Amino acid sequence: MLRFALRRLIVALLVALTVMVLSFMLTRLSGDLAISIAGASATQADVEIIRRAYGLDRPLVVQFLDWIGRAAMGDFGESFFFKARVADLIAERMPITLTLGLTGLAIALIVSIPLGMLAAVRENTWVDRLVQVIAMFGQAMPSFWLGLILMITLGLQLGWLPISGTGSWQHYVMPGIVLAFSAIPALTRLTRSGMIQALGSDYIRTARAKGLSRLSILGKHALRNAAIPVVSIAAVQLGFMLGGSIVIETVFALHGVGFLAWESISKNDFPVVQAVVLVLALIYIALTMAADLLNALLDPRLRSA
Amino acid sequence: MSAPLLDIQGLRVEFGDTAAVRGASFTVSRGETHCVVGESGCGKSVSALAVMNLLARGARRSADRLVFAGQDLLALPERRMAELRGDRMAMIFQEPMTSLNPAYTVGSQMAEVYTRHRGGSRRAALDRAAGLLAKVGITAPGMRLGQFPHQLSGGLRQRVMIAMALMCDPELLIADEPTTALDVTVQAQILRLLAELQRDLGLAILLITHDLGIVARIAQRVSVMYAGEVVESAPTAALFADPSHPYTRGLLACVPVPGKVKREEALGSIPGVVPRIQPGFEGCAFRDRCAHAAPVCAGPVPRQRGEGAHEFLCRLPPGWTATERAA
Amino acid sequence: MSTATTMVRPQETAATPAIEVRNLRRTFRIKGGLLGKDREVVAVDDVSFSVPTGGVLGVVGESGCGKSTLARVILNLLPPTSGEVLVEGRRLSALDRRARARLIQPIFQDPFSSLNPRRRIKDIVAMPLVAQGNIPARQVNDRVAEMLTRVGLSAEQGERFPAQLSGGQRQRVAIARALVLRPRIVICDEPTSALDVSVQAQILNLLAELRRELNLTYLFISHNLAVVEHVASEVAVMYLGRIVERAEADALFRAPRHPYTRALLASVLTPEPGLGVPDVGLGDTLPDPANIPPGCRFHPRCPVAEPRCAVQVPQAVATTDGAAECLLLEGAAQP
Amino acid sequence: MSGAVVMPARRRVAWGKRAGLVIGGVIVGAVLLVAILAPWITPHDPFVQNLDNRLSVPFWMEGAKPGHLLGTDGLGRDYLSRLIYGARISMLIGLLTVVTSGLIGTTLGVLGGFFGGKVDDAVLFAITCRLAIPVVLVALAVVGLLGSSLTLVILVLGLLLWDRFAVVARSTTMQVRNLDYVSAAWAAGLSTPAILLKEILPNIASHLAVVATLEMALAILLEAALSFLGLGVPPPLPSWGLMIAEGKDYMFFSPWVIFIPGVALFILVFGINLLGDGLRDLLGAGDTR
Repeated sequence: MLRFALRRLIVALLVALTVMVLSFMLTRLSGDLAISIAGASATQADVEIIRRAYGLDRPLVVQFLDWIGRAAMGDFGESFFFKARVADLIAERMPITLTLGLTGLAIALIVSIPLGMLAAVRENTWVDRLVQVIAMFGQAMPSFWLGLILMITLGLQLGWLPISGTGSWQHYVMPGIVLAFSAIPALTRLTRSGMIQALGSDYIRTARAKGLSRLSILGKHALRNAAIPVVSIAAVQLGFMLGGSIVIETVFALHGVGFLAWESISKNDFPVVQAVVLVLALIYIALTMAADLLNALLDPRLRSA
Repeated sequence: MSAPLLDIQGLRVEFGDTAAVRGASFTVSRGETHCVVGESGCGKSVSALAVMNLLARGARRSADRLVFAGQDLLALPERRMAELRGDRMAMIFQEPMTSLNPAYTVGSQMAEVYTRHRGGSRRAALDRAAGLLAKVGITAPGMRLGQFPHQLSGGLRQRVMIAMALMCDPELLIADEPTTALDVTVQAQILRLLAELQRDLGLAILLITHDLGIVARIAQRVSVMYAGEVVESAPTAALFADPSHPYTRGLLACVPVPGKVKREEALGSIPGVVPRIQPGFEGCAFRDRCAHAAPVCAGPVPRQRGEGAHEFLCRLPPGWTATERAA
Repeated sequence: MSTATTMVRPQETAATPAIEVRNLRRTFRIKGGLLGKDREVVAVDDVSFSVPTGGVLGVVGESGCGKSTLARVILNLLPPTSGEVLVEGRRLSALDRRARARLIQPIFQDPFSSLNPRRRIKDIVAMPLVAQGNIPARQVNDRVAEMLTRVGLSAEQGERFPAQLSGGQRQRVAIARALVLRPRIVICDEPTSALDVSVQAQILNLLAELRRELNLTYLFISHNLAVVEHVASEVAVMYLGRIVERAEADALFRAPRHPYTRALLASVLTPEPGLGVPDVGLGDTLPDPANIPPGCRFHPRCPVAEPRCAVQVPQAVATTDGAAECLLLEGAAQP
Repeated sequence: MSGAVVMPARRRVAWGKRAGLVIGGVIVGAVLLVAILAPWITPHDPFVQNLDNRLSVPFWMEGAKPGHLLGTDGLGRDYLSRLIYGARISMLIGLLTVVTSGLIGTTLGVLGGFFGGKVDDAVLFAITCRLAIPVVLVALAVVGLLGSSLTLVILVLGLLLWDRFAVVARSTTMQVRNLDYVSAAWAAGLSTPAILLKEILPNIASHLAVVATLEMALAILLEAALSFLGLGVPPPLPSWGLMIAEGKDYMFFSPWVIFIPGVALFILVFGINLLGDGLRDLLGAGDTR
């Protein structure tokens, strides 16, 4: 177990390093950062001052090593626009994004697992077909548009939920639903195919030959095996959801990390942008590692192979 | 003669436009091993699953008579049928590698059969499971109970399947190709085990196989299936001494027997391939591949009865083989 | 045979075997899973043999004994860890893929996975000819048609896709593909194991006819001893990567020397009623290629093992028509 | 033996699946046709503003103006014409992105799956890195830094969306590579490129076709999202996402301004997904996600 975890950790560190290089290079794409920071009205002298102030006159490698060294200590530098430490900005906004992501995941799991099971049990009937069409509906729905439609209907016309901002749990319901929509199709299909595979397996035939009740066959023997891939995909989906929260936070004006990123991109605030990219990537890496370990716990074949 | 334990008359199973079993009839008596033998697609496994009511959705089952220990299985609702399965009739399968649930321990899978049918504590069920594991020749049964299927070899898993089938002292054990996936040395061990258990427990075994060698060594009675029908049925010795259906004869000629068939000599073989039979097919299904086929074979085929409960489905009369041997 | 692919062969002496395998060894590293470190598995352990032209060497053994790995190593589908394979005196590893293809061809077990489902039958059979790169299309077509007829398939079946043929017909296609280049050696890896008995007999008969007609040499790998007894002129018994007994076929079946061979033979169930199920006496410990026992590798299962078998490694002992690796024979077989 | 047992009753719903394929094909075909014929079938110039005729309502509402079937937007531009030109953007983005990402992903996946070992380790590492990068964020950042343009959006999405191609190509190649017909091809003396092109690619193509539809749908949705956030296709180009963004200001009073492009987007993506789903069943490609 230890050896396995260690190997995963090393790969994770290498991935993190690569993402760091990429996110660093990303901010250097536009050419001269000093000019973009200084803005269109700045004079040549202003640009030079800024260049020196931010250490942009040094070679790229030095800049990168400097950034990476500080980032490892949790220091992502200072935001140009917010005039605050980037780490503090992210720490302040992260709870909102995490709440949103977990709400979305919870809604997605609550909807998709029963739907997927239902479709599998009724495979190749109109019920199955309907579930698949519903999943495809979710997949085809542009999330930002769905958000706007919900704001008009549930928010404005019916007045059930607040339209934007944070403050109460009600504020997370609509964005949560919208975010869940992005994960429901994949999770439903996965539950369905996992259950169909389990139900068609030899051990389910054995369970039937043993005269077990339908409940025990479905709930105990089939679900346990179908759940194994769902768990790892759920963790990955949470990672994608956090990455995708930028659109939904912007639509609902939720001041989370995604919103922060969007603001920073619009303001050319590159230390914030590269830090957010890195933090989201690290969260994703951590989530996939957690999923691997969880899988090993659920699947005895992985546990002691 | 007392009533047989399992009495199947005119069993039919159809999937869509394929007739998998077409009026198969055979009986299994208490304490007897009855082998159903045939090539893939002949309907032997489907017949076994039909008895257990384990056919896949979409399969249509019907029969003139399907009686187990005096109960009409055709009239039994699935819930009552489930109460019989695993309790009075048990089944083991071909693939021991996939027939056990990978997510649960051997012990928990064995115990649940007992608690489901007989109730009682899990502890008591586990004790019984340990005893049965020992009985099927597994050493250190206590340790095995806590293991997961993937930690066992194929032969051990099949032993676990057998022990699990015996949890509730069934009267009938249906074994569907139980040794096909195993090595020859392990196959011999498993078959010996089945033979022993049958002797000790008075079990009736319905064994499905494609291997005439297994049939010869373990069965008291044999039914040969071809294209969904039982084409020949006889006590084992009688069948091998005087195979009477042309298909049975062809099949036996195909098997290389050490010391019997000369090396450079060709094996006997049956020309052509097994036809796919649709519902409503008339006549003998073997006629296109048969050297003895005649125009009448397209019509209804008579069931010939030879000596000592030796039956076969053919236009040729009982004893026709004697004239062929003379020729 | 007067085709562009027929090559000038080195002077064949009577003593040159069709195929010779020298000290072949193949190991694998397997990942240690969550716990434990990587282990080395010796799948084929110092295997040597030779087969004369026109001979059939049957290789038998249980699953995991390394017989299929042996086939793949001989075909160079897996490079050997050490050792070499010579066909008619020429080292296979020194030949390019085209020359190798002209000498040695495989027939695999599973007629479903051995044919590319997206190609027509005639194209599958033509593939080895096309791969040679210098045979005119006309000639390719002629030879494919000739080969299809020879294995009992019609020209019309040549236009079909594999999914439209039965298992036996597909195996005929595999045979046609293997023989279209007129190779010297054919490695048959369980060629009839996936087939029903009636079809198995057809394929075995076809293989035997073709061997006589084309003067082929077969390496015939199978777990089915009855089949091997029928086709092989010589038999090698493999156990955990080693050939533990090798003998002329009749001798081996009449008087097996190695206890493992005896157990294998005892477990063959011939269709002879009244004999009952034999007791092979092997116990229930199973061979694990990743964990080969010290001394004689068969000793944990051997019904006649002595204490020395657990420590001393047996050497090959010459028997009447071959050799066997068993300590119990070492004392007895002195000249 | 057990093959007969697990035979489900497929016949009954076969037409349902085929209907999906046909409906999806018709939707995608129609949108493609409209996109190609855009200059000839639009009733108005999609870029001409008419501030006297702003937010004219579509035909199903009272007060609709003839000549503007779907009304006009906040700048008085004909909505139907903009919608038709928007189809061009969506299809262009979808197709070109899929070509770019398909080439990258398939090449990586096939090489990793075929050669295994170190090559495969490298490919897996690349896939893991790619998955760790938040797509929307990075795409936004790049467009934000380099300035929005259609080419840039296609390039960025193409360079970001190859992961599923690589994953599927890799796993299917691994499966196929271990089949006996590939061994037979080696033994027959076929060269490595010939084996890749003739024996492996044709047998994984159906899986890749299904992935292509999924990725095309995703690319179209992502472009819309980027444009919606103002960092995708630059105005005044009529991207559906941009139309929704522009309509956002009026949505509480004139919901149809966001309703119309949203529905168009939904129908197109739904059609592509139906097509992919139908293809999956038709080609027997199994579950590729």
